[in-house]
Amino acid sequence: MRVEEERGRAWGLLGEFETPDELLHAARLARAEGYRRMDAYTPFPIHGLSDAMGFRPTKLPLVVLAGAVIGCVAALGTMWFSATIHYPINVAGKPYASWPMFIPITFELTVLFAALAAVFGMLGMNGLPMPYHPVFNAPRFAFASRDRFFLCIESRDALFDPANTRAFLNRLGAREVVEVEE
Amino acid sequence: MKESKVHGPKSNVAPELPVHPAGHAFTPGDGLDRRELFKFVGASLALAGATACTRQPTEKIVPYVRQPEEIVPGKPLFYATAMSVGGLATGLLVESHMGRPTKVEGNPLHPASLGGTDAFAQAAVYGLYDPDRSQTLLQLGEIRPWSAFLGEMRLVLEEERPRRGAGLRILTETVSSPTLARQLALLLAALPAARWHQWEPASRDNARNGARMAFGTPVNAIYRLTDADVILSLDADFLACGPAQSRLAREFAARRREGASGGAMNRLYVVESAMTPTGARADHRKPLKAADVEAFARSIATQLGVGAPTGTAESGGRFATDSFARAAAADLLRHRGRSAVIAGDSQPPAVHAIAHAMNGMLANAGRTVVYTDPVEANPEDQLESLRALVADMKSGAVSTVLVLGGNPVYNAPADLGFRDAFRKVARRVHLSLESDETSVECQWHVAEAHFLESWSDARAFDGTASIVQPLIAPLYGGRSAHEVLAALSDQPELSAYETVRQTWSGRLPGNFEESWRRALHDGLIAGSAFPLRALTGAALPASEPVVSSGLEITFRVDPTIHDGRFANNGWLQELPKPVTSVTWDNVAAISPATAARLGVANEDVVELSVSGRRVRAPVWIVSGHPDESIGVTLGYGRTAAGRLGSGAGFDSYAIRTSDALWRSGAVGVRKTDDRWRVAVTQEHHSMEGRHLARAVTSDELSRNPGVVQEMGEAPAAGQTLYPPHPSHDYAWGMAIDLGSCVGCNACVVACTAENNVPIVGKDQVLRGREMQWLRIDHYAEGDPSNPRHSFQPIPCMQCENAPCELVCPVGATVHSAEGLNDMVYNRCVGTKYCANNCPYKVRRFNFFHWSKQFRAPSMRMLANPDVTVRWRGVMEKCTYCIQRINEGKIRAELENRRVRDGDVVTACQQACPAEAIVFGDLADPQSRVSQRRRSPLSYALLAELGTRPRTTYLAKVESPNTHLDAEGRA
Amino acid sequence: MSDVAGSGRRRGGPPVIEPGHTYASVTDKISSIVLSRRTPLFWVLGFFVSFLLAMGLLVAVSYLFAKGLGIWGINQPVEWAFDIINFVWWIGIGHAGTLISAILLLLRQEWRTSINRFAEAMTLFAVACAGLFPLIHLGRPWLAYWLFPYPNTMALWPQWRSPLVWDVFAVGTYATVSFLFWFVGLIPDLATLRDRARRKGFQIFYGMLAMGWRGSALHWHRYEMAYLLLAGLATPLVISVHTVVSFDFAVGIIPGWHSTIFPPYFVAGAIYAGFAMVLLLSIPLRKVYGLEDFITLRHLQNMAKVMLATGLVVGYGYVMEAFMAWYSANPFEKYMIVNRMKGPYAPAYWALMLCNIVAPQFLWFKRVRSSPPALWTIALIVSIGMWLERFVIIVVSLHRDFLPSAWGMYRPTGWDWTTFVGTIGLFLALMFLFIRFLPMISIFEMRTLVPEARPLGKEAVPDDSVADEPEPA
Amino acid sequence: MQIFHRSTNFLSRVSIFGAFFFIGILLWLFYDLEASPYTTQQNTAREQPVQFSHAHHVGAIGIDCRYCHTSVEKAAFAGIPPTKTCMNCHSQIWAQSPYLEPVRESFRTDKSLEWTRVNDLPDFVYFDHSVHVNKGIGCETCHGRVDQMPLMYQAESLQMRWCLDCHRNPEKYLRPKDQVFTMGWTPPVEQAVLGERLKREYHIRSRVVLESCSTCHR
Repeated sequence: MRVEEERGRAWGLLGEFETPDELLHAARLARAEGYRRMDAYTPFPIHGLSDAMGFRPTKLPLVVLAGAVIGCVAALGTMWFSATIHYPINVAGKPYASWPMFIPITFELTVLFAALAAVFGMLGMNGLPMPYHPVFNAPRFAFASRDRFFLCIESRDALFDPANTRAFLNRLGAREVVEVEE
Repeated sequence: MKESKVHGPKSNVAPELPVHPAGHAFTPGDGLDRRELFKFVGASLALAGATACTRQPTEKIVPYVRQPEEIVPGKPLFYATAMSVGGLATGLLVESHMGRPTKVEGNPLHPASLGGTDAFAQAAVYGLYDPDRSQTLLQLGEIRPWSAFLGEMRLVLEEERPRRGAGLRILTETVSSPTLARQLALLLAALPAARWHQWEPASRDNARNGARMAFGTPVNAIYRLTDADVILSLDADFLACGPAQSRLAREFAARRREGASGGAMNRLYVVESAMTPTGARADHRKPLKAADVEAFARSIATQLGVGAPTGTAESGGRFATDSFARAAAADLLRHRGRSAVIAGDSQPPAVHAIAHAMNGMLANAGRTVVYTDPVEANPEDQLESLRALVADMKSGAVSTVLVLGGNPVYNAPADLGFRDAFRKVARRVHLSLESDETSVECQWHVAEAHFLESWSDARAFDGTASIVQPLIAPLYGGRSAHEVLAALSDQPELSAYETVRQTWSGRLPGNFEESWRRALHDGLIAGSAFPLRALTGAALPASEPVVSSGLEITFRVDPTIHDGRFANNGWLQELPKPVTSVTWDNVAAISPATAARLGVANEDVVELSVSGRRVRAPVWIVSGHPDESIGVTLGYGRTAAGRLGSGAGFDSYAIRTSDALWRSGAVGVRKTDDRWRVAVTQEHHSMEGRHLARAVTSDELSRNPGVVQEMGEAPAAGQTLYPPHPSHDYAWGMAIDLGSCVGCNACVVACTAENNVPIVGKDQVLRGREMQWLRIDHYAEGDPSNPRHSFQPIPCMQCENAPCELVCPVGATVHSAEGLNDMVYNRCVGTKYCANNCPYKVRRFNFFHWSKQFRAPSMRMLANPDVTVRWRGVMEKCTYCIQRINEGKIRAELENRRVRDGDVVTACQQACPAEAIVFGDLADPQSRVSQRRRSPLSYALLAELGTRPRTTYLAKVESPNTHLDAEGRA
Repeated sequence: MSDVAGSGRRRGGPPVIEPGHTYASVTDKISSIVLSRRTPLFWVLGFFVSFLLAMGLLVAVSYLFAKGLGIWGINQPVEWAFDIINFVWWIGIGHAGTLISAILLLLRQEWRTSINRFAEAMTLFAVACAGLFPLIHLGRPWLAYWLFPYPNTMALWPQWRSPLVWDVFAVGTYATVSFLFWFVGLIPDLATLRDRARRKGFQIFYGMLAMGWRGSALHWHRYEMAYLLLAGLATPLVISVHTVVSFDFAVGIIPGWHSTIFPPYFVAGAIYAGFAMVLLLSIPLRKVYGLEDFITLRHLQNMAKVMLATGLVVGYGYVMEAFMAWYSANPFEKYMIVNRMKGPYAPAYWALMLCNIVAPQFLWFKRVRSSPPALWTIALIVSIGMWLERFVIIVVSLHRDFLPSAWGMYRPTGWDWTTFVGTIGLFLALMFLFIRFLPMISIFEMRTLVPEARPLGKEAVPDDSVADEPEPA
Repeated sequence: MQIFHRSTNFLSRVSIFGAFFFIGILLWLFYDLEASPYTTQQNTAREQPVQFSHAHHVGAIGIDCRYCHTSVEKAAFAGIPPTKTCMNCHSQIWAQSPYLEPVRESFRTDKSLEWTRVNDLPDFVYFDHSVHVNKGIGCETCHGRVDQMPLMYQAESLQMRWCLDCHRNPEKYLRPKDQVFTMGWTPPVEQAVLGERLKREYHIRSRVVLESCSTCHR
């Protein structure tokens, strides 16, 4: 397919491992070696991998909090404005601002906005949707969603050198190391 | 009776298809309209549809060419006229919008109305616009011009003149109209051998013959209940039936209110052969077979010491020891000159005579009971009159018969063979509003002009004459009896208007034109009431007391469709009958005990047979109905009444014979396995020990003024978490006096007429979807054989803390600044949540597009332009007649003043003959409603719920005789 | 960090996954149901039947819109009946999914893994069915949008104090969040299917849905946080939804509605009904698709226990209703309960007691808990019972309230039944489509249950310098 | 294997945002349509049987509104003049004008002229001219500069929020009763001041009353 024409400079080197432990091990060493621009691809989230890759705690919770606050304020604001300022109407002899009866909707909208923030925040931060990505070019990459574990050191990395990096990955015990085309 | 159809889950598979003919007209079951379907599906799927809906369709304005100066477009006018039922008139004021009558009110000046009306009068406009009214002059089914009819009449005259009219017969209903009487007299003078007969199935023959018995002359008795402390009714339903019912109800209620507020309360004893509103209002009631009433009356007479009964020594024996009789007699004696004994029209002449005798003996005559000459133009015995006619027709002596109104083929006694005799007549002419059972037997059918379409005149119960003036030109070119008779005179073209004016030309005092205009304006001719006649010493008739053994059947006029003349009136057909709340049907009423003995239950079909004649009727168990007695009402089972009337109920005339017009002891009952669904609007008549319709005795009240409040727990005014909303300018409220309400239903029809309330048909009533905004609840407490009854009109309570408002998601029902619980139809999306949450269940939902019925060309004219016609899928309810409130407010605004007490009168209040309903401004401490609220009897329904209703009630106060227990038995 | 990669804790009883499975075997077995295996006859027939029923629903609703609510059996005083009964019933059923996924996730119940996916799907479809009723029960459904606040030429707003408006927001939020939760869970599995699919069409179909998921460690890193937060948000939401639904009645003043116990006992009832429905579906499914070693007896037993527990709570609710009616000394409340027990609808009440209180008692016995047929039967009985409960609460309370003069009876019509059965058809049809085209068990989470997924002892991580978070390309 | 082309990354994101954007636009369009003269039929002259010009009769000749709309002070309906009213003048003036033939014909044949309603409220709204006119709301306020309308058109939207605007703060529109029928009237003093004064003088009801549903809906 199209990949053939687009033989350009490599995106990175992809090492394939068989077990999570091998991958964890490899990740730690690669990081210790000084590699920064790298990523791992696994069929399921692996406990400890984030630490091994040295990821910072994500900022997603803040996004969700923001969503929650917006939802809460929007809900209360709308109800309070419409029921007391814009068109105050005597309903069943209740006060115009019957705040206890405003609680359910306020709560629901808070949750709604927070949830939307969580999902779209996650997708946004992950840059999804991204149907095309270089790693898909790797022939055996399909196994990343089955039972294989990959570590990719990208060519952007300062220390990246096609030959050395390949050798390094092999040393880490990668079953196979392939070059990923851009 | 047609094959009965039982509703149940299985027959509900296609519920929108009407089962009862009454269903046809209005449940939109008439096939599924494809366009309609797409419209709704489309609109519901694409909300854009709703957006487009808000574009106003183009409307036309059609101004007058030459505008009559009395008409201000948009302002209704009121005209006085009168309506006759059974020949006697009630004065009315009719509201007219741009020339079309829409609403009937009572005429305060008229003695029979005093401002109140009965249900019939309220429903008159429906009769006027009834799309099933006959609309043409027919000869053998062919449409003919009026001139053709005139020609025919000329022929008649030519035939009859030589033989001085020997072949001519005229059959009318009871006639009190001076003009009609004059015309007939002229005709008979011209053709002395011709005969004028009268027949009315609910005629007052008994009363007239009773008077003859007592005084030798058929006088007319008038009761003055204002002065009566004790009233004994001998099977008389005087409060809810008869030519003076509105007046009597008002006088009776006035005395009840007087008594409730410390004054002298009147006491009502009722012995009756059926469960009537009057009986329900009795302080002491005794269910008695019709046959026993005479014996009972005699025993009381004896105890009163009325003339030594001639002949039978043991007369009154059977009830000599009856405590009720003793107590009543004693009470009557204690109130000589301040009591009244009233006999019912269905009771034989003897009972009337006895009543006259008692009244004479008690010196009531001249005080609470006064006598005048008969009001009827010709007070003959109508049964004999009809007999004679039938005999003549059989003998072939009759060649032409003119039936002016009435429906003899349908309602003549079954044994006379009227139909066959009638067919023997060569030329048969019928004048009637609808093409009915008699019309189809005639070669000539003349479409009659409704009383709101034609000039005439009539007399009230006391002789007071009124001019009947039309409010609208005949919709279908109908003719009045006057014009038909004119056709037989030497001035065939003389209009009804001229005929009536001729009648009065000589007889009005002063300048004719002036007093004529005055008469039209006032709705009555001043001083035309008959002079009183001083009569005493009524003879107690000798008579063989009927031995009442075994089952009896009693006939009486139907409370909503009378003798059948209103059978096609939707408002009256759907009007729940007092006590039973049955609609669209008549039933065979029996007591619980008798039902148990016969092994029948509600809705079981029984076959009633009287001397070989049979009819199939549904059983309805009525607690308080006398044992061993079957009560049926007249007027149903019609075959040619129109879409609504035909096929409703069973024809009790089929077993009504001339020797037993009102009761028969020779009745057989056979249970069949058929069932007939009866549509009632109230299924449960027990209060379940809840203090809903409160009643106390005058003693209880005097012992403890707070007794009424103590029955329930009303939260104190301040007992709330929320600060109350101030009510601005006005605080509308209503107070209903249960002590005054006689359950006559006038208010219900008035509300229906005023507020464009649709009717839904029997099938939908069966499903519990009746639409009346105002209902009269009936409760029966205690011993089922003779319980204690109460009526309770239930409009919207207009709660200050309305549960319905709280739950409406779109704010379609919210509070107005004046404390009204507004219902905004155009905002309603139809969740029905409000109706669920209404503790009084006064909300009504448009399950189908019922207002389609107002699309019929004539029905469109019926609608009140000041009230929105509701459409499918929205909730509606009593609005306190918001249109009247706004009208009153705007009038006040224009005059820069506040609304005065009495400026705004709700439709129910205006119609109520008993003045039970008072509406007004609670913010004004002087208003009548405020005063009623301060009464110790005032209470709010379900006050413990904290809804703070604006509609409150005054508990009913009863004045039982301490010698008898509350149930009236001993 | 969540426990999706399951901590090694194991409980007694059967395992949550039968031994001998590897990442590959798990992956292939589940994805093959969608991709390679040929559609079983059971599916074809089942889908056909339920589709027909769903069409019945379409007819019923179109006719309703054309004619008006009169085609139903509702009347005065019973203005709500099948419409709201079904609404509450479906919403209740719709609770199991999110509950299993969210609450059990937070409680680290790893046995949830193999059932949460289709439980969530079930939730979505149940909520869809439920959402239909508030719309069609309107007299003028084309104006339903008036329940939302939006700038309009009438200068009007919804009436915020009405529980029906709360419903709109509660159910709307619940539907949205449940969908997001379900879809987010699906993304990695969609990627799996994308990579397994052979036909181009399927590749593109799943590829688009997978949005280019490639299992990057960094993505997993944020993904797990998002999933965890969603779970945290969904948990109170689940509780709130049926609480709000119960307000529809608790806010009313009708005896039998106006009761403070409603929220908790509605929620319990919802979980009760939800788990019943999960059992009802999972037992046949595991048989037909031979998934016994993923949905093991352990799962069935746990669900049975949850049902038993919630069943008892619900039972307590019934008892308390009766007790409070007596204790309140309020004549209307008293009559309400008497009318339920002795009134014209008494059979419904006693049937309800039988279904919801007696039937679950059998779950005390381990033998019953570990017999799929028995469980299935009980689940069925409970589902019926929960429908009856709503019938009793709505119809039986409404038909006799304060004024005896206004009392009446309610009889459902053919259209009521068509609509109800139609929604069941719609629900099943959607369910069938789901199990045919999407993985009914979460593949990537199952992988974590495979023994070798458990990392050996944690060596100290060289935590010297934390690098900047790398930018995703 | 690679399934999608590079460009799909861009496309997918654009399409997602596009979808949200599109829906937003759509809703906004609906809203705008409902408020637009297309729906309200504002500012569009109607087809009438006679080319009657208010500009001429009111503006040029200066006939008082009440000469034709007789019931405006007495009733809810302002009143459309009967043909007779037209003929009062036009039996002499322009007695032969072909434009007026429909009028003369109506007068001859006693068949009414059929005018097309211009200011038409929904049937569930009950507007009463008399009370507005008597409380100092000028014809112009709702009907616009009729004296400048050769052909009659609806000057305002007549939508509920428009009614409410005045019912909420009438002082913005009140004028002395003697100026009610004046066209192009301008307040001698600050309208706010004048309005407040007239509001007291004419006992204009409080906002809550004027805002209550049953004030206009029955």
